[in-house]
Amino acid sequence: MKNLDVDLHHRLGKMTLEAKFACETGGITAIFGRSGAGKTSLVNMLAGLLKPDRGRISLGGETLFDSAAGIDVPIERRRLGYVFQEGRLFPHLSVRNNLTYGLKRVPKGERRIELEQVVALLDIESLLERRPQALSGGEKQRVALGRALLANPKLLLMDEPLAALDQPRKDEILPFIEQLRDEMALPIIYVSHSMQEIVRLADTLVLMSSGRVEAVGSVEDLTSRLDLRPLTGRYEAGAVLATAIAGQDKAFGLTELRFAGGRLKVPHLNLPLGQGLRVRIRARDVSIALTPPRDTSILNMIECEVKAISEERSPQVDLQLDAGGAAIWARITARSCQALGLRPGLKVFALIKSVAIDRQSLGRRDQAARFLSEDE
Amino acid sequence: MKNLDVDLHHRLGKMTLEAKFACETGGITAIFGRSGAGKTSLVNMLAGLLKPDRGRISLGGETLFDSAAGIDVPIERRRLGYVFQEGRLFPHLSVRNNLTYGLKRVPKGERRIELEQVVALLDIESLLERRPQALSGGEKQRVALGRALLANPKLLLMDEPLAALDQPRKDEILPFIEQLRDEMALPIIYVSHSMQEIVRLADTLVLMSSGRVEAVGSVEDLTSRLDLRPLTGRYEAGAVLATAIAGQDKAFGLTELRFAGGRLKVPHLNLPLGQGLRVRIRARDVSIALTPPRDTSILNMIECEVKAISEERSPQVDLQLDAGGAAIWARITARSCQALGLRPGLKVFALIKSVAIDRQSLGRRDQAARFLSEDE
Amino acid sequence: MFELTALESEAIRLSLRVAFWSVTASLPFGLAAAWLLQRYDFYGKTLLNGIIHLPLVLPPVVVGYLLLILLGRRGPLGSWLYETFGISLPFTWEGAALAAAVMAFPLMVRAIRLSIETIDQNLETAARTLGASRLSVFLTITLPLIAPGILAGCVLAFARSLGEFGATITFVSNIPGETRTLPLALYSLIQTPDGETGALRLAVLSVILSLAALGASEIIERRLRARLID
Amino acid sequence: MFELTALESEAIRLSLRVAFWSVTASLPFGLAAAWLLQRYDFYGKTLLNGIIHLPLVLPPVVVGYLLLILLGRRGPLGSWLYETFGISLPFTWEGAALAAAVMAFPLMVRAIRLSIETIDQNLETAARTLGASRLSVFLTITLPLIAPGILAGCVLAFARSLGEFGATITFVSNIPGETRTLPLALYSLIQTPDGETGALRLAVLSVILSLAALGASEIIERRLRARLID
Amino acid sequence: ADRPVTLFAAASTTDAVNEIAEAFAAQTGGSIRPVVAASSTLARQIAQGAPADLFLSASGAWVDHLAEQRLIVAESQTALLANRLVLVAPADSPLRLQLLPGASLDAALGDGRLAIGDPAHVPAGIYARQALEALGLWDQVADRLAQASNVRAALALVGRGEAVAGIVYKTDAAIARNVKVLDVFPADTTPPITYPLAIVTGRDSVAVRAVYNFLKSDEAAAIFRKHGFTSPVPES
Ligand SMILES: Nc1ncnc2c1ncn2[C@@H]1O[C@H](COP(=O)(O)OP(=O)(O)OP(=O)(O)O)[C@@H](O)[C@H]1O
Ligand SMILES: Nc1ncnc2c1ncn2[C@@H]1O[C@H](COP(=O)(O)OP(=O)(O)OP(=O)(O)O)[C@@H](O)[C@H]1O
Ligand code: MOO
Ligand SMILES: [Mg+2]
Ligand SMILES: [Mg+2]
Repeated sequence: MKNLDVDLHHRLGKMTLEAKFACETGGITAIFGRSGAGKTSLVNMLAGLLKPDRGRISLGGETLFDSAAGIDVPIERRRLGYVFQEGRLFPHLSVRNNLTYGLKRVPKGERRIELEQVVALLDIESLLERRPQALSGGEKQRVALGRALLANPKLLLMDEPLAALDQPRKDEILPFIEQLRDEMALPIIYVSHSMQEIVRLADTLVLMSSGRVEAVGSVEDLTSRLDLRPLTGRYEAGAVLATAIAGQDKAFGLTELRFAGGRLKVPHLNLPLGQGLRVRIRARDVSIALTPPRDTSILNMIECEVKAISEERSPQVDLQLDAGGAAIWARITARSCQALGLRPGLKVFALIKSVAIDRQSLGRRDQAARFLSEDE
Repeated sequence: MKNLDVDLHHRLGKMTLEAKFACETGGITAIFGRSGAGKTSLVNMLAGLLKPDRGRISLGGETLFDSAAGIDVPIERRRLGYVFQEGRLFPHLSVRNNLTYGLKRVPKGERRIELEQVVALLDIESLLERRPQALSGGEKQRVALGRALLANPKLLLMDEPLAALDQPRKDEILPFIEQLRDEMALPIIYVSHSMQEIVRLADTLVLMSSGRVEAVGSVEDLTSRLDLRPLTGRYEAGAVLATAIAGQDKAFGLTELRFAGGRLKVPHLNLPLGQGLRVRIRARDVSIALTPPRDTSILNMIECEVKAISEERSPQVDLQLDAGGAAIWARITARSCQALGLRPGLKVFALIKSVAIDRQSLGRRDQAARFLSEDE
Repeated sequence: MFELTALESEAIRLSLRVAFWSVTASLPFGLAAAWLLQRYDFYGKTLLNGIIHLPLVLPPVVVGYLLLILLGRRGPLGSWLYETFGISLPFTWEGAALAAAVMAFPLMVRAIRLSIETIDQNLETAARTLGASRLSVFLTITLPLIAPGILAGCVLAFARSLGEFGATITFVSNIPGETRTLPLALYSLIQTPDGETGALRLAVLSVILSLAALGASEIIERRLRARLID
Repeated sequence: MFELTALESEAIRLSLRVAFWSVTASLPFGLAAAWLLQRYDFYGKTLLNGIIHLPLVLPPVVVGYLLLILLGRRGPLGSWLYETFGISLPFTWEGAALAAAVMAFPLMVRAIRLSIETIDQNLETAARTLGASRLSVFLTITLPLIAPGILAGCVLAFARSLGEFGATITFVSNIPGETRTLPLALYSLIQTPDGETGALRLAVLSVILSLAALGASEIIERRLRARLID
Repeated sequence: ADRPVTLFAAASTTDAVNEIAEAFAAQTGGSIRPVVAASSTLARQIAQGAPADLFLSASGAWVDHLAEQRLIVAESQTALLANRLVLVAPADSPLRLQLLPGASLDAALGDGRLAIGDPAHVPAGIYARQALEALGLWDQVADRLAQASNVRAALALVGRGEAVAGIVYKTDAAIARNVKVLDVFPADTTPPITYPLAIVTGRDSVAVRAVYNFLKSDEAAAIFRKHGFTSPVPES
């Protein structure tokens, strides 16, 4: 658990990047923001690639940069792995030598990640003897990822590492990143455009907008905040619930989760009882019923109270529901809202399909082994 | 409506790329496949950047390449715009000059796309005087897109053009691409990892896997085919319905669509009555009920017959439903499947939230103006 | 500062003129040769390369002698030039420029070749997808990208031309006001027992000239690079 | 093929030895100078640049004379070298190599500079994030990437060294078996009225040597490039 | 035998000196190592401590320069060879001219040039200027000169027909097949053209003396004569 403390000012053309925040980088810290918000620039400053006009950066008590004190730890001594947005593979080295470039510089005793492991995971065995020029876009990005990992860094910076990868490949690599975080206790700073990825991976979220850090906090908190909606994105709207494993239904491959507002059935999770788990439920996956419907395939019906109804003039309205203290969001049509006569204070049932809570929506808080049985 | 006829053989390292297919490129033709499948290589051959070992390419009756006849039309005379996977902006030119590079080479009379238009759409006004090096990853990609468009090509090749963009930006650019297709009748070949994007945009789908073209057909057909699931992806599973605008509910901002199996209510679409529209309904968004539930926010209940139930040993099962001849897929838990006693032949109701059918799920078949009113 | 004698200022003017035309006239050929050698494989490429590099390996005096044999009034090329165009190169400053150009040519070609080699051909194909012909790509993409290399080649050639001695004196002789460039004047002085002081002055002048040329090129290069990198 | 006379084969051996050592010994300095000039801004940079380019703008004879004055037994540096290490450079083949190195130095530096300029510094920072020190980045990333430029610089310097005449004859004289390289032998022959045939033979030999050197460099370069590009 | 004796010799004596070296070796078993370059270059090198034992210069000025600095053994300095200046033209030239005061050399040149060694430093050029001045022809041709870096280069210019005429040593003209001698400059138009020979200071030894004496021998004189040199008129 490293404390990251940042207070930076830097001019970039007409824009000024101002980042002042502190957070724990125990797990994965996501940096989210629109294109041009300054994410890459911020990460570059952390890595030492871009020298801020003024400010301070400290990580785990060690000062990496301090313009006032004249401190600027050289890039290579920061030991921060970096997966670049554009790959940056060494053109004159084979894939194998690209991969081992950093590894060779790590003393044998300190190596926690080895070549075979990474090669197997990223499925790049067949590429090892090639030159980077003979790789496809996605292959390059996988090699870049492997290269940074093999440098066994103290902290890993990843700038949209999965953007060039296809969904099945992402699905393979995401658990590995989680594994890094959990088994290797490798803190990661993860830049992404995808709220899905962030919810799945991140514990802490840094929201950026036009060069400023607008908010820093847990993923649950920030994604549930209405005022941050313009930044977190409407389409992605949803709430994150803190839950714990409450039971397993081996026969049907279901797992039961307990949370403040009741119980949720989700596809099987290979986790011990009591294990904490973060679940994101997107507003668009939640329907409302006044009475619990019967004979349907919908397994999860949570009794809630309507807390607020968004006022937006739009065919769709967002409801904020309270389920025993936990916040749930539901997005329904304005027509249904009127038809059902919804109003704050009304008791309703939130209908959530089990299958809507899939691997993409699950994140974790604590350390443990891989938790999802492979479902094909 | 141009006919693309391809029959190519080319060695790429240990892999052989074999592509034999013909399709109409009237609208958007998507090339989908995993990383390293050969998508970029295929597009490079179309554009003339990579010379195939042997084979033929013809577009709209014109032979672009024919190894037997010794034909190889030079790149610049193919007039195919190309948005590269890696941008490839000219480092020595300002953004403005990058943008107008192709435009200047188009005779005034043939210009259908102008600078102001593209600048406004891509929101790059403030970048015009910069050098590409001073752009963020997403900004670069937007400029690359604009540059290719401004060359007013006869056909546009796009290699994962949106991968580096954030969701709001994607949401802005997708309608523009549709507009190109519709208003300018610009055929587009679109390489993408994202089935969401493809469903939204594409009419024709070319599925590639390890260097081979495995299937070519309409997006509806290919995404509904069970045998192609390993290629199209399980998570993305769903069916595409051919529908037409049947009515407007101005008060609630809803539009009613007619299809073979009944009617669907979706968020407002600014389209004339009778207009054809493709709607993708993801299996994970469909629930099943034996009797139509009351007092719920779910507006769409379609009566169907269960046609088939997937046999996969998994907590989730996929149902193939028949709604008056149209195929709908539903993904529910195995437990619900048993609890409801589902079996082929049974009449059930498919429950589909209106909000689940959002802009991401809508594609179009015919030409018309922008059809989605901006919802915020 | 010291004042220039008539001889000195004449030699400087002449040297600058010779070096300027040497570079200017050989640049198109240098560019073409570099392009040919870098981008194409053809029969006799090594030979062409060898011929271009000859002036580097042969003593300048020999090159001057070969020029004289080839381009003198009775030489095969020289007599043709004289009869057809009335051009006679020996004993003229144009001949001096030619000698300087020949000597500097391999340097120019090498520098340009090196920069052609390092440009990203993907950018060129990208330009072609935007409708630019090969020529147009060359002019709008390749040329600006190799500009620093061309500049380096020109500076090298300019400096080499400023210093050219052996081939010049052999081909065009040492004619005051016509072909007596700085190095020739300098050489004369150094060959006389008490010429050291005069020679030193000329050497300093040469150094100043070349420093100025280098300085100018650095400034241009910085601008070019600024355009390219920032 | 024609048979070589003793004089010819001696001159060839000597020329090759001189050119080889000229390049080998100056390479580290050339690399350092190119690096310094390309990557750093410092006070007196233009001056250093000017000094490096001096041998290009001064007539070779003048450079040779300056070397003689500086490094001769009575010269300030020469006497120190002799007294401290017992090294005497004038009139030895080592001196010839030095003269050739000095004359070829600006060519080598320019070529290397040009290639340092074109490498993508992002790759270097990427290497540093992987834990490589500046030195290690230089050795593992920069050096291999500029290898073609270094090679070009070496070839240029080698060829220039093979052809060096003016500075050599002035600094180390024309001593048979010790400093009479190919160009000097060629000069001697040209000075004798009937030497043309012999001179021609030597000229052809020079050309063959340089073609061989160029050919070899092309092959190496192609390999290097193959490693870099495919 | 012993270490070879190094003879620094003016480039214009290359052939003769080589032949003498062979003759010396054949006769005495000793060896001469001839080092040829421009006299000026050799002189400067001797001044910087070059390993020269003997210096055969084409120019008295440089030897005097060395003598002033006591770099040669004064007693050993002697005029070894003599030469004459001649006016030459290409072998096929129709030109005829007699070198008399008031001759119209400029008319003979037409629009062509007169090749001479650079009168600033090439000994032959210096003599040529003195001779032309003595004949009152210098002003006619001062702007019509092609000044070469050494006398051989001037000869080549004439031989190749680049220059209409040239002034070179008689020795050069004698061996060049593509030029013809138009006239010999009268002896009194130049100071005596001699090639001084001297022993370098500190190099005097038995072996060096042997070579020194051999160069002055009749046998050497015969060889020199074969190459067109004459013996200097004994100083009176
Ligand atoms: N050298 C520069 N000069 C001027 N502006 C710059 C420079 N470098 C970056 N910028 C600007 O700073 C802003 C932040 O850039 P940055 O690369 O950090 O964005 P980002 O958040 O990583 O975006 P993306 O998601 O598109 O990669 C952008 O608007 C960019 O145009
Ligand atoms: N020059 C080459 N030599 C050998 N193999 C190559 C070469 N170029 C490409 N390949 C291989 O060909 C395959 C197809 O590459 P291509 O770039 O077309 O893939 P892609 O489908 O575009 O992948 P991505 O989605 O990752 O961009 C890849 O496996 C790649 O490794
Ligand atoms: O023989 Mo000389 O010294 O070249 O005139
Ligand atoms: Mg970025
Ligand atoms: Mg690709």
